[in-house]
Amino acid sequence: MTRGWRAALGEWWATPVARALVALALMLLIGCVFNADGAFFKWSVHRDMLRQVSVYGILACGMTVVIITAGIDLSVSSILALAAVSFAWLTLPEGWPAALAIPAVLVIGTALGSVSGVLAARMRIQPFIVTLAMMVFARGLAKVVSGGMKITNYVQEPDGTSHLVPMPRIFGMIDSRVLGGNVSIVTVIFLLCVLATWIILSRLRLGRHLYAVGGNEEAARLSGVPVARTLVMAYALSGLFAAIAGICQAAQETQGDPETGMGYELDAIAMVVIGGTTLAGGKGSVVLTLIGVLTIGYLQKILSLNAAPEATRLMLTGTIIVCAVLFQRGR
Amino acid sequence: MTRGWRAALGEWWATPVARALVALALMLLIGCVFNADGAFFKWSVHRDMLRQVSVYGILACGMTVVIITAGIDLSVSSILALAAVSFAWLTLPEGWPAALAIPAVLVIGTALGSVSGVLAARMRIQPFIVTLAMMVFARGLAKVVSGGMKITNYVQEPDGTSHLVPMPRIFGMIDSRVLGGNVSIVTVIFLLCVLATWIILSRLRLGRHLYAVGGNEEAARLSGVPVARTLVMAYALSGLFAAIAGICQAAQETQGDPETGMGYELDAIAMVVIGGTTLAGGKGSVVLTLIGVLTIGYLQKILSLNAAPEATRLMLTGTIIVCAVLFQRGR
Amino acid sequence: GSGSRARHAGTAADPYVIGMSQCNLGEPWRVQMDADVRAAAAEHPNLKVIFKDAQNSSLTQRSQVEEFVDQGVDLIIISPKEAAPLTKPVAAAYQQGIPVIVLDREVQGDQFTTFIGADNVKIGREAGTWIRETLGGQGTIVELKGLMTSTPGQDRHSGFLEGLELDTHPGLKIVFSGEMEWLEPNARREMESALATNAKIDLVYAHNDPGAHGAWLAARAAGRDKEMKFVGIDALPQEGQQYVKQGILDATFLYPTGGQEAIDVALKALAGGTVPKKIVLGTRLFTKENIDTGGQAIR
Amino acid sequence: MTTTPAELPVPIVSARGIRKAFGPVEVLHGVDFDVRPGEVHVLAGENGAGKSTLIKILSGVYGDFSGELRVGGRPRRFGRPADAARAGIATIHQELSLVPSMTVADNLFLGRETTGRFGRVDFARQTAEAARILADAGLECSPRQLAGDLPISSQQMLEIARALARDASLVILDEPTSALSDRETETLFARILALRAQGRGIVYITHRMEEIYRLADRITVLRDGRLVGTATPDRLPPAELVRWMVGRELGRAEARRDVRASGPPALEVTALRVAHASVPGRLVVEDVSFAVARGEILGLAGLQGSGTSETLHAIFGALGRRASGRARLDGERFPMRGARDSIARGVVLLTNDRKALGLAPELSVIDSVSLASLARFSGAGGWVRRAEERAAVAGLTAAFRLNAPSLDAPVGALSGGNQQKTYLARCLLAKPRVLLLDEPTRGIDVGAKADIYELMRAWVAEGIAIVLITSEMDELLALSDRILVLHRGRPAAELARDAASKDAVLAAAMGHTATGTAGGRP
Ligand SMILES: Nc1ncnc2c1ncn2[C@@H]1O[C@H](COP(=O)(O)OP(=O)(O)OP(=O)(O)O)[C@@H](O)[C@H]1O
Ligand SMILES: Nc1ncnc2c1ncn2[C@@H]1O[C@H](COP(=O)(O)OP(=O)(O)OP(=O)(O)O)[C@@H](O)[C@H]1O
Ligand SMILES: [Mg+2]
Ligand SMILES: [Mg+2]
Repeated sequence: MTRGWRAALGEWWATPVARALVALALMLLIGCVFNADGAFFKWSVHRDMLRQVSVYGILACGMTVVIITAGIDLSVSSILALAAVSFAWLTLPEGWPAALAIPAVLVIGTALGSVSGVLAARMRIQPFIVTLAMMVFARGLAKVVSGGMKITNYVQEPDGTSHLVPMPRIFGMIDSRVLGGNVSIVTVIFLLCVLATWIILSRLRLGRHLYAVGGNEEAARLSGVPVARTLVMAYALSGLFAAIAGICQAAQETQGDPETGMGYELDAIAMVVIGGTTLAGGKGSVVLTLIGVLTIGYLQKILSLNAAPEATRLMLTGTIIVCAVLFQRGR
Repeated sequence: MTRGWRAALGEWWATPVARALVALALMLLIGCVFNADGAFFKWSVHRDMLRQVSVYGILACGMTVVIITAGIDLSVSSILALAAVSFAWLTLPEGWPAALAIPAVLVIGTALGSVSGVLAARMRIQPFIVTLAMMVFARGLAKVVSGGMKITNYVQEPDGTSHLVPMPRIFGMIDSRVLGGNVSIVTVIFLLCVLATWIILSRLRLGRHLYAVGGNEEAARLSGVPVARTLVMAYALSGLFAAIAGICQAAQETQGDPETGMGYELDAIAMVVIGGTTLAGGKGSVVLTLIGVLTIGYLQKILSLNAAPEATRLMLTGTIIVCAVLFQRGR
Repeated sequence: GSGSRARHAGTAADPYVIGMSQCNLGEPWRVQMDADVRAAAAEHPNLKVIFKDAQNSSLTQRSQVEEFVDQGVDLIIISPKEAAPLTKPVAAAYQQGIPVIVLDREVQGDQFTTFIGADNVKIGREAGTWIRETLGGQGTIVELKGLMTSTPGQDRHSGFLEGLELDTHPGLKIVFSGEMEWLEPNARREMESALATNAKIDLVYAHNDPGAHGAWLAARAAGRDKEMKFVGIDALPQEGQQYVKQGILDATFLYPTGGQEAIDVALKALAGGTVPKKIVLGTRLFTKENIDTGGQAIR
Repeated sequence: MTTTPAELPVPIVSARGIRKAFGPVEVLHGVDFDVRPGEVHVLAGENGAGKSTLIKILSGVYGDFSGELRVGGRPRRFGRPADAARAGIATIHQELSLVPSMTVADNLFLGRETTGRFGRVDFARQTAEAARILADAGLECSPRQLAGDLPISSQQMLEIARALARDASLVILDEPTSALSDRETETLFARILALRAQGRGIVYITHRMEEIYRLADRITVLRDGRLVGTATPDRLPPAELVRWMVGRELGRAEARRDVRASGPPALEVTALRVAHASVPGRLVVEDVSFAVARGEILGLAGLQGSGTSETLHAIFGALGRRASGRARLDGERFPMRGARDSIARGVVLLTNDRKALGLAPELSVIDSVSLASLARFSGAGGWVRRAEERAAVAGLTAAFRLNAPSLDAPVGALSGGNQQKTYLARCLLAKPRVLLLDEPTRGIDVGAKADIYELMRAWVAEGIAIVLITSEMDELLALSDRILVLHRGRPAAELARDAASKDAVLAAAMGHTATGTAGGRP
């Protein structure tokens, strides 16, 4: 009896999900110790943490898909900015209704992602380079769309006059809360993205193909997997998620800022990896990513609650990334 | 006669160096067309371009070594900042002579690189993650060393008083020129780094080991290659080069700025890859990197000379990276 | 607005807690702002300040404001990254009865206690005017711009153009204008291009002092630093003011941090007194002549 | 065979004048080849003759060739392997093409998943179906196991099972038995003959003579990318076949060696144990002890998974703490500490997986061959004496008759067999005292095999001791002075040369010995 129970625990303990969960639990424990005068025990702190990580988390969903194919997507932060700017531009000066603006922005993100995918899959350029180039390019495009300014509800007409337009309802809606004010809408959107990614990865044929391409591309090709199409889908999905993140970002910032999101790609990658999905491709899951997102989210929250100075924060973050990954793989 | 000549040309054309050189030549051609009222034909413009790319180029030398082992080093920009800050701190408020300060800084850079190497090689954490963590950590350390401020020759004493110390001669020396003012010292340092890297990669046993580890780590191990030691050497070299770059950066800025060099790691990687060394590891050369450095250097110079707006610069840079890589591999 | 409902006694034993959210500590000017707040608060044993840095992210800064509310601080000082995203959280804190002092950059509406800041357009205009007069309405100018997506970059540019009065002074020419994104190495690169494309440059106007310093380094390396004047903005004591002292810059304009003023207002607000809704800070001009006497105030 | 070519219907595939170039180098110079329903068509030729290239054209891996390819009488040109699969061509490639990080079931259905609406995978049905396929193939593994955790021979069987499970009119097998044991080979042959009886076409590539004559209905021989000819086996006796392949006469490839009076022991291994990589407490090698003398070849035999490969890796020191036991080399303690140390002391291992454990495809032939001997070609500072290195490598590769465009060409561009030769050359250049060879002639053609047997004889004559694993029984019997047979990781029998026969080895490997059950333990 006891032995079976112990053995089962031992086996469970060896799974990546178990290790990721324990890492998260340790982080929560740290939070309970350094609780900033009890602030850590208020639900609002956790709610806000969840809201804060949501945009990163949405990016991390797409990043998980790409990393499973043994790729990487550095362009998500720039596509996020382009989406934020486009969304703000369409809804504010152009006055499009949300029902039109949102699909348009999602198409833009998906299209740019697909371009990366085609370059990586058909032109055989390494994903790191393709998406590095796309990162630079999309940032430039965001600046072109916005005319180098932030797009707010203070609209300048071509004739030089300017006026305030009312903020469209969609901004407030995305940045509001449900369930008695206890859960932010962006968190709900993030969780829906996790669910969609989970279905794709573990229930659909596309998911099998993504893992196969990441595990052994040549073998996948020889087995009749449409490798190029699968890779294009991966980057298109990543672009789509980046566009969703961009809309959330714009709604929360109530503006479209072409400089927004700089460096988010590294956070998203760190979240995926801390969860336990390795960059080598072929394995991993979005459930791990969800745990990784929460772990980093709590780390940042705890450092922020305790007003850790920047230098300390940076050094601790670096150290904890390494410890988490080491821990993930067991001694 | 003619056939042999043609065949030889055809064969040469297929080599990576040839393709990299042609890409560079195309870039020069663009410069000749958009010459900014003849400015592109002045030697001083080329001399300044060489000075500007030198710091990036020094980083790219170390990056080449790491990439050949199928790794990547994101931490170079932060190690550069830490080196710049340490160098400024040792020479300015602490008043160490250059002959002591320079070795000390080089040791710091090499040590941090070695830590990355040990984590990647012995702890088997992926280089991307190790060096991402190191990037965050070293930036934090740079802020600790500098107390969050820039270190200049305006020195604040613990007692609150402050005074100007004379700028040590080493700063001016590194930021001066030789050969009748036609070549910057930093460019000479960069070229020496290229030479050293070339010797390591193509003449020393270590070089063979680096290629073997990058080509097939397991096979290298079974052939008696000290895999871990080789990897540690690679990252230590990258750290050393980053420290050299940091000293050059501090000398040119006449200060130690903990924020300096942000994002340089991506430039260095782009330079290596545009040269034709692939991220897959096992092949490539520092000669290719030299050509890649010049290609990107000229691109930036041409954009700057023509005062291209930021958005245009970004979009063109992204496009040209992709074109150059595509071109590298032939149609 | 709402009055103060302080959670602490405001004594040395149980001091008032002030939460200070700085949008970014990567810039020396903002480090100086924190330092000014810290120095001013150190004079008052009944004040304790918690400093947070939002790493250049509006959303991080927003959550810092929310955290301050959760932590039960008595007063919030915020130097926002930008107006729109922070308007709502600032208003939310203010409506809960916590006084909020907004530093440097504004938020929208009136749901805050006091705004303290300088006027970048005005400073740009002063710089433009000084340059026009110094050059005698005749000469070639290089402008090195900050990040042009940021309001300070835009304002220091538009104010500068106003001050130059190019319409009435056809002898003044901006011969090169490059974007250096506030960064010194970029400024040096842009200046090298300006030097290569222009045989004669009379003056360099950079949107911040490190930019002007980078330009000077480039000119010196080209052996042309004596040919032209260098003007910057910010005038931090250990940066721009030192450059002027060393003869690197010919002029720099103070962009005040408002740190001292913020603590003054905070004390009043915590004591339940009335405070002005808006305090606009003046600038100071530092040149070789007046640097040792603390510069010249400009109204 | 009772049918004659004239009675047969249209060929399943027919290729005419196929030319294929890699960059500027043409490797197929106009080859004709066809396969009829109900025949096993063996494709033979030396390493690098172009066999794999030809079948990659048939199976849609290479779309850029010239010449005409007809499938079922209609001209076709496949852009992707999936297209060829759809046209009824199933292929088992020379290099393994499984996804190691995916389960056995996922691998079996990769590229042809059973899906419901919206591309939803029907996992329950796949798992059930997979269990049936595995049972048919005689594979004892779970559909849920990761493919990468299987031993290499099971992986090969899995791949074969996958290809055969597809309802293909043409099945192409490129050296399928190079990693299989005899028993598995028999299973495979039975299935091939069944497929033939169903009227399907089979293309079979092998370097093993006895397989050719057991299976072939027709034989096509390629040499240097050109067609030498096609013939039925009765018209092409072995000697003639070899001449077609090699273009010259060969001595008896498997001539027996004279047993030498055994010298002093070079390597003695005592009580070697190896723990299982993932199952705690389980041993895959248990109490293996043996000695091999200078100038002696000790054969190490066993069924698939019996622990032979693990034994060699353990001695070499490549298994770390999983291995325990004692060893002596030339009378001195040999610590089994790791590859570097072992090589320095003169113990060199050649693994049976050249792709994963042997070669870095990007390295040049020179760099690859000298990799284990660099210490000898470099000074204290690590400066490599390149002229000396090149001369040594060139001498060795000439002795191996290596077919490579140049010594500076990347190893990955050589044919499979030539890659194997560079790998052997690396081991030999390291001047070993004891050579641990795991399937050294895997994928090597007859000519080269003869060369290698010749070389091995020369090496032992010089006093090198060899421990040899080979799944080719003839090779084992011909080369070994003694044979140690393992059964489930334990020594089952040690057969002296005169006592060794195919039956004796097999009986011991399966756990029966003349004297009772193997290993002496219950
Ligand atoms: N991807 C490639 N790039 C360049 N050359 C290649 C490539 N693949 C094969 N070759 C060359 O084509 C020729 C034929 O190779 P192939 O693999 O078809 O030989 P093979 O007959 O299958 O040999 P083996 O029996 O050793 O497997 C060889 O000379 C090889 O070097
Ligand atoms: N990486 C691994 N993970 C789990 N089990 C392994 C691994 N490698 C080998 N084994 C197990 O170890 C045992 C011995 O394997 P080994 O490779 O030595 O067998 P072998 O006799 O050489 O067979 P083969 O003919 O397949 O080479 C087998 O039961 C195998 O399943
Ligand atoms: Mg072959
Ligand atoms: Mg084996």
